[in-house]
Amino acid sequence: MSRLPAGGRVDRGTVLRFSVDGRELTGHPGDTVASAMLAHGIIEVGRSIYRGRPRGIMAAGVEEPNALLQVDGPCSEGMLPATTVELYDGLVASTLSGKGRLDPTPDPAVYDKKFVHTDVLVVGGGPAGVKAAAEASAPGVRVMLVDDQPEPGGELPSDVVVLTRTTAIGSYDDNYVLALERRTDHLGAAAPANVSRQRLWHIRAGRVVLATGAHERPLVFAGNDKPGVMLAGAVRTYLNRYGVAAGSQVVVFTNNDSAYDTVRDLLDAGVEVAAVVDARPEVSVDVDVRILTGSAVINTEGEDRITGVLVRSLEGDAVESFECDLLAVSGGWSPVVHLHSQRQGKLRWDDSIAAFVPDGAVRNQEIVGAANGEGLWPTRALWLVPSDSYDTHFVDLQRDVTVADVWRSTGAGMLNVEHVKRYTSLGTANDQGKTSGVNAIGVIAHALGGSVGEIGTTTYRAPYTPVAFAALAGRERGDLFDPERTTSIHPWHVEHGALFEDVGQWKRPWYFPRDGEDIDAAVARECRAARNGVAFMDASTLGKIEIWGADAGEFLNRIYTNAFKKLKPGHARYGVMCRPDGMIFDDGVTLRLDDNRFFLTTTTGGAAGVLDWLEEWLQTEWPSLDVHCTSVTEQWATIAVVGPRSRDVVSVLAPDLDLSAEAFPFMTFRETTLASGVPARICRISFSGELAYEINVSSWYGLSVWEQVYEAGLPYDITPYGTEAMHVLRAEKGYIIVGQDTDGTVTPHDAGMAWAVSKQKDFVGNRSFSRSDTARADRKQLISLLPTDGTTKLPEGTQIIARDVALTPPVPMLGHVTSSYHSEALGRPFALALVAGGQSRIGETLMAHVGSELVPVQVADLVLYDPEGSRRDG
Amino acid sequence: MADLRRSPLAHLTFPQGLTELPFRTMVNLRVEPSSETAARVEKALGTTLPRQCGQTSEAGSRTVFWLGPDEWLVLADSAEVISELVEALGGEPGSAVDVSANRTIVELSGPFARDVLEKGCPVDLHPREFGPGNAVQTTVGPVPVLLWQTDAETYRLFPRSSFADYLARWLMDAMSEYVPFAPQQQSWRVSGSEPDLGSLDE
Amino acid sequence: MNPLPEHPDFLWRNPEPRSSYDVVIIGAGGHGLATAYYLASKHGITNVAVLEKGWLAGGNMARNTTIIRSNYLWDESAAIYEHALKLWEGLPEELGYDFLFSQRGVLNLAHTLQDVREGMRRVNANRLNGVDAEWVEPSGIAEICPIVNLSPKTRYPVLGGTFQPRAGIAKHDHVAWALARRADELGVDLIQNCEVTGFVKDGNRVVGVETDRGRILAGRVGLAAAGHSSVLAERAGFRLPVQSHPLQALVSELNEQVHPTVVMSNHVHVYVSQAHKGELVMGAGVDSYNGYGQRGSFHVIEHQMAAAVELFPIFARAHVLRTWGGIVDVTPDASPIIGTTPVENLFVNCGWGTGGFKATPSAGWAFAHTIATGEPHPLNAPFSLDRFTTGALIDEHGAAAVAH
Amino acid sequence: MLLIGCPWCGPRDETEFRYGGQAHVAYPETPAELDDQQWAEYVFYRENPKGPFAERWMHSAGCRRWFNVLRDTVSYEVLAVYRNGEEVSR
Repeated sequence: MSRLPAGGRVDRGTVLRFSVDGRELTGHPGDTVASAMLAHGIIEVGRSIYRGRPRGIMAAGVEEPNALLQVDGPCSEGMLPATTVELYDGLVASTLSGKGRLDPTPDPAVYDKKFVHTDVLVVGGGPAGVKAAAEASAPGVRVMLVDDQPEPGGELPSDVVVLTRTTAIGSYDDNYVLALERRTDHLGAAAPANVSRQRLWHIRAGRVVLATGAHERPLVFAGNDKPGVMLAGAVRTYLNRYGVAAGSQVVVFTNNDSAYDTVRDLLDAGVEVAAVVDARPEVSVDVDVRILTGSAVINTEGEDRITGVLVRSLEGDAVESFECDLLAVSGGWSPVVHLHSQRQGKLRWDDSIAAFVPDGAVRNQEIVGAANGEGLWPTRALWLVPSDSYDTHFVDLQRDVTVADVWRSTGAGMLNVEHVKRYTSLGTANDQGKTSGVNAIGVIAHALGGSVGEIGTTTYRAPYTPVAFAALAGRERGDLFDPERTTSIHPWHVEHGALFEDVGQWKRPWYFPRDGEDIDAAVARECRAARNGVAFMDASTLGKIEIWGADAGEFLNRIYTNAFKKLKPGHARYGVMCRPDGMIFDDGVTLRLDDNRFFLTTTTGGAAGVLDWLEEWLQTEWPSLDVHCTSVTEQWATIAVVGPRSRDVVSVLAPDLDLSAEAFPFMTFRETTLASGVPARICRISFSGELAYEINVSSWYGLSVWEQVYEAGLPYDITPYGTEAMHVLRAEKGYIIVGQDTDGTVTPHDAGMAWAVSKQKDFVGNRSFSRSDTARADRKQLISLLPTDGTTKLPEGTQIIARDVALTPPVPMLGHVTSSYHSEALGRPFALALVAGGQSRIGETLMAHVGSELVPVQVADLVLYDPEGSRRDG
Repeated sequence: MADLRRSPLAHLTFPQGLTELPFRTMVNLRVEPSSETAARVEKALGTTLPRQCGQTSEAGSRTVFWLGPDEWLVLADSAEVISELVEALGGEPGSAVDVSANRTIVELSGPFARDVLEKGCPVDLHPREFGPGNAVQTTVGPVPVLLWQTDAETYRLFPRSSFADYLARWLMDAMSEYVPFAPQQQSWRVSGSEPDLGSLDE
Repeated sequence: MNPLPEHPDFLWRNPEPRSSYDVVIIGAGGHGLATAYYLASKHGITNVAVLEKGWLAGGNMARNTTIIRSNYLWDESAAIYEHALKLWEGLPEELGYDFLFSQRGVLNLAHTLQDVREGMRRVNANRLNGVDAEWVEPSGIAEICPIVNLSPKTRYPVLGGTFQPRAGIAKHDHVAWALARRADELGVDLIQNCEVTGFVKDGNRVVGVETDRGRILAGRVGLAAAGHSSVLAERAGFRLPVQSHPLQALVSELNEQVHPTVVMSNHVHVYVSQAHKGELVMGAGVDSYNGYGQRGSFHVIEHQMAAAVELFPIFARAHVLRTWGGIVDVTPDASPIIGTTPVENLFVNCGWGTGGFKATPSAGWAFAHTIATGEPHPLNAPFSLDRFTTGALIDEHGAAAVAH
Repeated sequence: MLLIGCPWCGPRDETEFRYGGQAHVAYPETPAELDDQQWAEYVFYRENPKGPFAERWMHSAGCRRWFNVLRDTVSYEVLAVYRNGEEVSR
């Protein structure tokens, strides 16, 4: 058991140093950790997860159940089969017992993705795959081949795109195949920076050819889990690919002819083969080794590695023992049908090769070679070797599941393989039952008396092999996790120390603290500026839609609860829109630019949804309306200039405009050119109740005009303000924030906006208002609350209850606080709340449940500040 | 007045192969393609309105992109085109809306350009399917864009201005295996600052 | 050693269906089994068959992410889910089966000021409804779950969260088997591989079902078929306002324990716990389209993984081992329908969307009451089909925009 | 990842589209004349078949047009795609 003097596809001229479990070892390029360990005669790996039994390397590929590694590195990675980890210089690993360790060190690696299209995708670079790719190759035809090995198993035409070290992990609808490429894992410290460690390929293929081969199954007998029991095909792979003899004295146990190829290759390599134990009564092969037909290995000897096997005729009693340090087993082969099954491809049981094989391919796919059962060997099914005890007949080595465990489940009443899987956890380990699945079905069939085909398999689930979370996250990590949308004025906000609030994907200034200020102090100052002097805010994030067409007014009439058809050009109107269920969906101010043009604004978070909503109605319900919508959200920068001195500021900026209340009244707008030469649309709109102007300019000029406003406002100590102050100012006026003061259960009437609901026309949602529950008078309605102590600021989300209600759960709740602030203007805290029957409770005292305290609150009219609206004209 | 403008990516330092083409005129045009109005529009533009997804047409410095069956984006060097289009519509059904500042243009150029885009664009960019003169609306990473190929190794991406910073950073990150770039010194991103949450804890 | 308790040696008989029963339940998922168990144990109705077209508890019961919590916003929801949680707390003993009910708490993260408002609102409502709930600052989150990324530099920093200490997880399959075993012991026939193909009706009254194993008469019939509810309702001659969507979930390989609780984030769109054996169990939102295929689209998984790595950097090199999909029946208000139907003696329990597992005991409890008495219990009365006509919805969308 | 043939832009990945549920549910011409049950049918009740289903999709990342898809809800196979106002042809 060692590296053979010659042979294999490893680069013997280069020595790589590595360590496993602290043992310093060497290997060569082309080795896996497993092959290099075997070259040192090391077969034993971590003990089994639950029973602590010694276990050894069993396979040579992804199906390995035992040899799992934790590999050190900049970020350690666990649960990697040693049979798939390519050796690199300096590799440090430890073996695991079926359970990995997550490394808290941030993963520094890059992961990326690639989206490609191909006419033909061949999965698998063995002989069948290479042949299929070569046959598909033709001028103008795009052919791709993916294979999980470092090199494909044959020559391919140069126009075939070949991805090596790439495993097709999932197959999805319409020939969408996901494949993971390991780009630098095999390079160790030599991996170049900036190149992704792993890449997830998204491949859309016209035709998929599955050439995924077959996995060999072990045999199930007492002590079949000890180190030294290895799949016969793996023994052969180690010989031929790696030039490694996995043992020095070998017994082969098989039920099919494939193992004799291993026997021949072992003999050719000069390795002693003590005997072949063949479960079949008759065998016709020509090898110079003693063959015990109709026989089985009934047990293994040795502790940490097998030292011999006991063999008995399946018919008789005579037991013979053989010394060996390696038992090569072959229980038949299972086509790798995972990708076929993931697409709901059917399987059928083929008794002659004792395997589930594809029953026809799915649409636009074909299955070739061993994956289709082709070239697999006639096999005498031997699901278990009879014994007195089945406690060490292992079916699933990684989960320590034995025949005894399986039969306990069937004895409990379980007839379905899915139940058995769940009762025993069979097939759910890191290898996903690649070597154990079919054997388990055989064992179940043995117990229940049915046929393997009738019992059927469990469902094959993606991924075919495990994939790191980060590889699926790809580039969308850290800074690129999700887009941050910013306005043209954003650089100024950053420079001036704004703290930001996430609103949808937008970053909006929340408040602009000055040195030493906390949020309360900053917001109070910002509010005072707006109420007493002048303040300005960046309102560019509002959604904006231009609506053109002769029927635009009619369209808005149908969408908004209030009327727009007769709005005069040059004027603006606030509107509310509802879903068909009558609940508020969005709101905003709409300008009429001319007879056939409107300019609609939406909430910041609602912009995309509203545009989709409008288009949906136009395209699917009212295609005959002459209306066209165009999103212009980022076209315009919007700067709200607010406060009694706002007119002074705007007059400097827009000297051509007559800003008097008479010439430029509330809810109108004017087009003008600013003193700076920038064309602007200035609106008399107020979300604060103060005299206010909203200056709209091309966002190219947004930052510049913002700075112009700032300059012009300096004499008045103009103050930038953020969303928090905006919220205070609007709440003092009883203006709602959709999504904060509403939650999808609030009608315009509930929100105190019955005035905005037209009775003259129909609109989306109107019919819902007359449903019995929606028409109730005691629905939750938006009102103001004034804590009677004049000092308590109610936390938002506080629940409101009636006076004299016992606090024994469940406590009847009347509603909750949606918004709550300290008002500089009122000199006291106040809140908005949705309260049952609120509009008829004005003046009543209720209780707010704050922590474990009850705070008396008086119900008040929604509009607390300047209810007459005298301030908006300045 | 030009010095008063600021483009969405003015704060970035671009690596070789990436640049911003700011301040182009863009008009979002809606008109029924079979109408007389459409014929007037085509006459005004001096070129046809392309009728199929992926197509563009050109007249001088103007390029017309197909956006939808009755929707186009007109790209021009100067703003006259806006009034020309409005005039051509003549008040008939349709619209011609100035969206020049709504998007910006990011140009990605180099032998790696297609490779970089394929890291996040689900559309088939193989030369057999997509080449110079083609343009489609799609996504690159999580960002919606109009994607226009101008020559064998050059693509222009039109993101919404608010997404431009993210898209540019995404592209720089995706380019980094081909073109190393320095960390952005002028970053105005502020995700590092810690908000004062004092008021929430009541 | 295997950390999981041993299963019983015997679980259930596999009887042939009889020609008639007092009650036939359609669907041997968690809800169907719980209904049968409570019919037998609380109402003394034992001449019951539970018909299952596939294998027992093989639908969503076998596919969910096992989260149990009762911190729902609206009074009606809080009542029925809290009733469930109280039943959960007694069930392991009552059923004599350790199904690994672990009250490790559920943390719902808030990432925006609006999340904070909604979280506070829910905590306050929960407390007054007798549901344990607390608001947790980031420092408290660090104590409850040290692996959450609390850096203010993340795209959507964690601003706090709500925590329900009594919430947790249970081993889904074992719950079903525990209920099935007791129902079987009490005389209920659990009949697998028996698909209901139609309803036997006398006028507008249901008197039995047609199955692929023959006609089975029944005094009363309860529909508990989750994703297939609309298909069966249509066969019975009435409509349900539900849509069936794929909901995907996944597990990692086994890893040593790092995650002591359950974390959910509606905003970043992921929820995750670490099961007893060590695998991470995760889910996200439903796929957008209708689907009965028990599978969804891969980009949903990719987004979920991006969210997981963003919230839990330690998961970067955990591995997705297995993904799968279920079929969730979603109503317009994201609340269930439990009650009578337009067809006499036919009762429906459906529309649980993504909340079905956690409600298993109370859904069965209330549905058993409804079937036994012919009238809804006050717990499920608000969840009537009628609410879609009156408008009295129980809109949990705001509180649970993401599946869980 | 479905592949959806936008009738204007051709086959594109599902991620470019928005789902719109059942197709051909017309807004009632005179909502006021419907009783509560009929109105509820329009607002809340949709078909939910297991098998072929006529549904609406919108090419949100592309041409932004709504169109109709006949899709099997079990196999997920797209059986037909047709524009608004067109008949399904399989």
